[in-house]
Amino acid sequence: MIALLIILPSILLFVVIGVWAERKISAFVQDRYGPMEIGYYGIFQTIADLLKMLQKEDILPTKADKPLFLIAPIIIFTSIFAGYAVLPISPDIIGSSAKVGVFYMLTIISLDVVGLLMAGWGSNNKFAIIGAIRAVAQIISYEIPLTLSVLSVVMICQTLDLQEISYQQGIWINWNATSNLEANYLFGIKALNIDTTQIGGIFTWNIFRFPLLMVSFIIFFIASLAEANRAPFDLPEAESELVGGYHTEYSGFRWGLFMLAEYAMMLLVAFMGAILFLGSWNTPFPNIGSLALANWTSGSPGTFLGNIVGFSWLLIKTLLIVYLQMLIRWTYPRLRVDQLMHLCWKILTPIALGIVFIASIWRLMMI
Amino acid sequence: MNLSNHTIFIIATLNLVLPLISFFILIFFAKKIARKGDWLGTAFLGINVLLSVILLLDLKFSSITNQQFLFPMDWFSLGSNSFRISFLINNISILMLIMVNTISFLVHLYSIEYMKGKRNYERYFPYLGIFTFAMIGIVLSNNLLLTFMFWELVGFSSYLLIGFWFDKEAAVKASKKAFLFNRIGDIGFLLALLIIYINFHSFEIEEIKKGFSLSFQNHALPLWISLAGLGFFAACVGKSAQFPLQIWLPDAMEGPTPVSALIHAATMVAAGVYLMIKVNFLLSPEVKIFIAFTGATTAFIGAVPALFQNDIKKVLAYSTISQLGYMVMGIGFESYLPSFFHLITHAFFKACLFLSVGAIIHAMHHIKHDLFLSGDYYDFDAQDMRYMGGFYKKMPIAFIAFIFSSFALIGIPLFSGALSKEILLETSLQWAQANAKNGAIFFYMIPILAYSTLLITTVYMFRQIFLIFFNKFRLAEIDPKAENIFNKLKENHWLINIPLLLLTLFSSFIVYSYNPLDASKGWLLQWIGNGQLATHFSIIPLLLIVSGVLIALYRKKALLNNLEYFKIHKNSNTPNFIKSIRNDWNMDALYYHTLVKSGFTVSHWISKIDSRILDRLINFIAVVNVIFAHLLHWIDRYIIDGILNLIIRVTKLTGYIARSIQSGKLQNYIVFLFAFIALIFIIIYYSSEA
Amino acid sequence: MNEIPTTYFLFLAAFLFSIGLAIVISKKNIILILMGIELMLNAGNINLVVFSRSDTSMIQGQLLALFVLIIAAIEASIALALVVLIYKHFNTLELDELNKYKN
Amino acid sequence: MILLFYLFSFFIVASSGAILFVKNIVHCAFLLMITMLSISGIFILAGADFLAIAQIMIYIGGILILILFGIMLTQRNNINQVPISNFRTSITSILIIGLVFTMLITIIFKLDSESLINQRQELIASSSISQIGFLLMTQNLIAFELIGILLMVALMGAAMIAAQFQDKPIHANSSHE
Repeated sequence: MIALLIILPSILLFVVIGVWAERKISAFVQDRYGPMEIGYYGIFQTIADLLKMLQKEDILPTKADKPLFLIAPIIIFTSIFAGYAVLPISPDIIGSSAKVGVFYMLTIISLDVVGLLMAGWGSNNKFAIIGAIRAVAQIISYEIPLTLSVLSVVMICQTLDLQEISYQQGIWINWNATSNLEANYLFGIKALNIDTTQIGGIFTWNIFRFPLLMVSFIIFFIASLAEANRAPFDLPEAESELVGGYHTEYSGFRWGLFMLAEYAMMLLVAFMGAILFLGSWNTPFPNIGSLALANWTSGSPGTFLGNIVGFSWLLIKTLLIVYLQMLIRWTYPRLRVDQLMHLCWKILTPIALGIVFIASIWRLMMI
Repeated sequence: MNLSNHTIFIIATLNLVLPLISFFILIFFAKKIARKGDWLGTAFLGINVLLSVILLLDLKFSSITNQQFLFPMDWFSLGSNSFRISFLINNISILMLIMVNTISFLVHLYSIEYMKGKRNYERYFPYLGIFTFAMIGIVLSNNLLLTFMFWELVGFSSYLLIGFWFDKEAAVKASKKAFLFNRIGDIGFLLALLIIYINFHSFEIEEIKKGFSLSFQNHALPLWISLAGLGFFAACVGKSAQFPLQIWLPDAMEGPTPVSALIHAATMVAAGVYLMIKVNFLLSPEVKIFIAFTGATTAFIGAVPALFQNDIKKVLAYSTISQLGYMVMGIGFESYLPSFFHLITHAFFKACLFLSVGAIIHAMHHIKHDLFLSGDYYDFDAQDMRYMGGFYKKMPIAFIAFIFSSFALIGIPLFSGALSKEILLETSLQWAQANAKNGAIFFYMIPILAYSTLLITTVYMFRQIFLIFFNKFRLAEIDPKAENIFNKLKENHWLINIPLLLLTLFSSFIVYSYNPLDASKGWLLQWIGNGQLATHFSIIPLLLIVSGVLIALYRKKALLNNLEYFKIHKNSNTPNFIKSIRNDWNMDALYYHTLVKSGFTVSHWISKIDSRILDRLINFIAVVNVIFAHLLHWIDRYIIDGILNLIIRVTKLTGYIARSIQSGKLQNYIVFLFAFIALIFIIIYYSSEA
Repeated sequence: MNEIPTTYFLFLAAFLFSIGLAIVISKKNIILILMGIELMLNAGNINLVVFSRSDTSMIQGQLLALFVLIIAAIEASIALALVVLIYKHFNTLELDELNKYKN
Repeated sequence: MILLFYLFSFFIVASSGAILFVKNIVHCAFLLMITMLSISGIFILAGADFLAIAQIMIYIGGILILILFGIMLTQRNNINQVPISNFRTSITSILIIGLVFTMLITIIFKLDSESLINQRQELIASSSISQIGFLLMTQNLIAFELIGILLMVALMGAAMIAAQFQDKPIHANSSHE
């Protein structure tokens, strides 16, 4: 319940700030100012836009399939928001500590697909349906490398529970354990005999436990861009071709929901990337001898400080990823459909498969 | 010159196969080959002659006397019995081989000219090829079954060649007659084969001989074996034209003259004698006596009609019968070697006779042809001696050949026939003396018949010589235009003359013996018989010949006068008995009246019995059947059909119901599926409940 | 934690199965029939999962249900590819219409 | 717990029942989604959490999307015109379904309730996922491999069929028929 209370507002806040950040970043990339008028450096511009949007008329096209048209944005936002349920935002705060957390997260994205199809079909508009079909094709295709890259993490961690994955990547690895204590080694190789269990920090992040996960993270990042329909994979809503894609016919609050869902999706995949690869809520600083940076920069779980610090670390990592997403959006050109598929099936998927394979062998060296 | 066994076998096989190859090539491709392939067949036979000469030389000059080669091979297997065949090459078969090949080759050569431009020319040479193949097969085979097969093949090819001009009715009839008469003898052969196989479990002559000598060394031959010998003799009677089956041979003269020379004088008819020589060990004394009598009778009976023949070839045909009679008679005396010797000499001089006669006929045909061209068509028989005469000036080579070979036939010393015939006659006398010791005078019948045949032979041969070669050309008396044509007549082509001259050479004594009066010291008899025959030249035959010549000279005018009647009356006042003798003792009519007519009568009666009794019985049965069938029909229609219809209707109904279920609609099937599941459930549920 | 009785699940599955069967039998559109089949499979799956609770050592029921799920996916992929092909050929997916092309 | 069960059951009954009567085939597909989601909820209640997620993943992420694609590719001419089944088929289907349902209910009532006691309560409290993974990799390895091969073959086959469909120029439209 705490998680819900934290996450829902923070998503809304994130959207407000995210849109502003996006505009600012695009301005930065394009060497201009961006919104400057409202608030300090135009920081309230989004709120003004939001107010304007909420006042807009909720247009329902005559030939539209009414129930589908109306329900679609809700389903999309709900499904993505449901993804936050298994997200550990701090050592103690998590919506549902389901054992199948990662799996659940990946599954939720499929629900999003259904919502997109409903929106596209329900609009009874050819741009909408083409956009929807493109989106679905893209999302389903990129689910493969995404899942595979996540799978390689799961291979290393041997669990689907996101909170457990989080614990494994830091000094609190044995916090909840009563017996059979686990240990981390440098690069996960036991044979090196460098125990990093108490060193923590960046050395116990997944990308350090199994360095190939760096590649896997890049794959995950690219695939997550496609999943979120972000540039350079924003073909479903390519303005020059499809007007607005599946949300062409939407306006007002429902269009806002789409926007919300999109940013929520960005945030969700960024969270996932941070949790799975970048040490979750763990501090990046290691304990170096008496210089116990890790202990100093992270409170112990169960304490208020621990939760605050953990959440902060996670948020920083996540927002960095989001920043990267935005930067890419404004710097990279859009892909063609065939390039999109080529990238997915012929580059990402084989590499991800290979990493899964190697991860399964790597795991054997860890025990 | 000692060839290895293997080489000899190959040469023998080549000898056998080459004519067959020539047959196959020519029968299929003759029309496509230049000159219709005559040169091919001739060339093959030429190779054959060379090969057989090589064999002869090899055997003749080998260090071992009486060498013989047996080439056994497996033919096929029936169960555990593997059937073997073999070739035998010894001095007798090699001589036969030489004889067959040489004559066949010469006939081929001769036929190239003689048959030129005749219709069906392309078929003539393959026929000769298959005949030669079959004949060589008989010669080489040492297996009785194989011999029988070749024997039949010889009969078949003879049938083809006699009926060569199949558009002539007489030729067709003659070929059929020859074929059927041969069959009568062949039945004997077949029965003999069965008896042999039952007794000895083999057809191999060598094995039979072995078994024979084991079983019957010092015992009298059992009846069965005698019968087998008799069966073989029956085959010989058919093939070698012995009394009473000889009558096919004169008719066989319907074939082309070279064919007559090859088959019906020299080779095929000799096959019977050759067979008898091969299986002589199977003949019991009684059978031998029977054979001797048959042979003598045939010799005489064959000779007499020759006296009265006008057809130039028929005289020779009867003489052939007569000479074959001599040979068979020799078999009866157990003097196989003289018989064989006579077979060889006879083959050559008879071939020579026929070929020279063929030359005359060829010339006569020319005359006929030219007469036709000069616009005066006159249909006469080109083979009738009464139209001939005076040919000695026009065709000296044919004349010389004919004279030499006819002298050989008569048995005048210095010619080949004298050598062989002399021994046979002498032996007949000795044999009669030996057998007549117990007072059986009738054994003297045989020498009497043999010697009188010699006399008759002399007469008819001289008659023929007179008629053909001397006097004037009588056709000119009927048609003066023929005179001119006759005067322009030239010597025949060299292809005809060379075989004639060669055969003339073979008709002289020199080839067979250096002593013109006694052949027993000659190389041939020495070689094949080790010179065991001690014969001496006797004066009786010579006297008979001289008297025969005198009779012929005395009767010359009478013989020629015959023609005057012919000119006007055409045979009208010939005495009846002479007519009948001329027609081969009217044996055709005899057979017709006895066998054919009685056969007809019997069949007539049988047909009467058939129509009167059997037919009525059958009709009655049929009527009963019909009544029964009507009954059955009623049952069928109303009871069985009714049941069937009921079944059909029921099936139809069921099918209709079933079809409505089988709608092809998946959903219906699912409905039925679940309906039945529910049904089964209900049944189980309530049955378990109760 | 009050336990839900097994029979409740079974009733639910029976109902779901019947609905699926009803769809399969009565609908005329191939895709709808496919949906019906999926419902029937799901009914079976519910039973498998529920009976798996009574399995002391193994969870064979769940494994079997997993396999059923995968088989359903296979079936659906093939079937829908065929459906598209059928539509291309006959321009309809109505069973009654398709029945005309039977011969 | 029991309330959740009633909730999911209600969703299942309502949505699947609605499929029977709704005439818009696309709506049917979305109703199916609700049914599937509810079934996955039922799975969770039955202690099969992995299976529940797999249910969503496969049925909604896979099959339902396929069905929707199928519908979209084939229903462009007559979007809302699903023909109503005729009277006879309705009657027979109602009869049959009633029969089958009665049968199933009868069987369920006949069941020995003693044998259906949940014997895995302590296990259900935790997740079944590790056990499933263990069993898949040991006892059911061959089945697992085989189904993997089967899946791949089927997907290839489906791709082949679809490729066939693409290769053909579209001419089957009404003009020929």
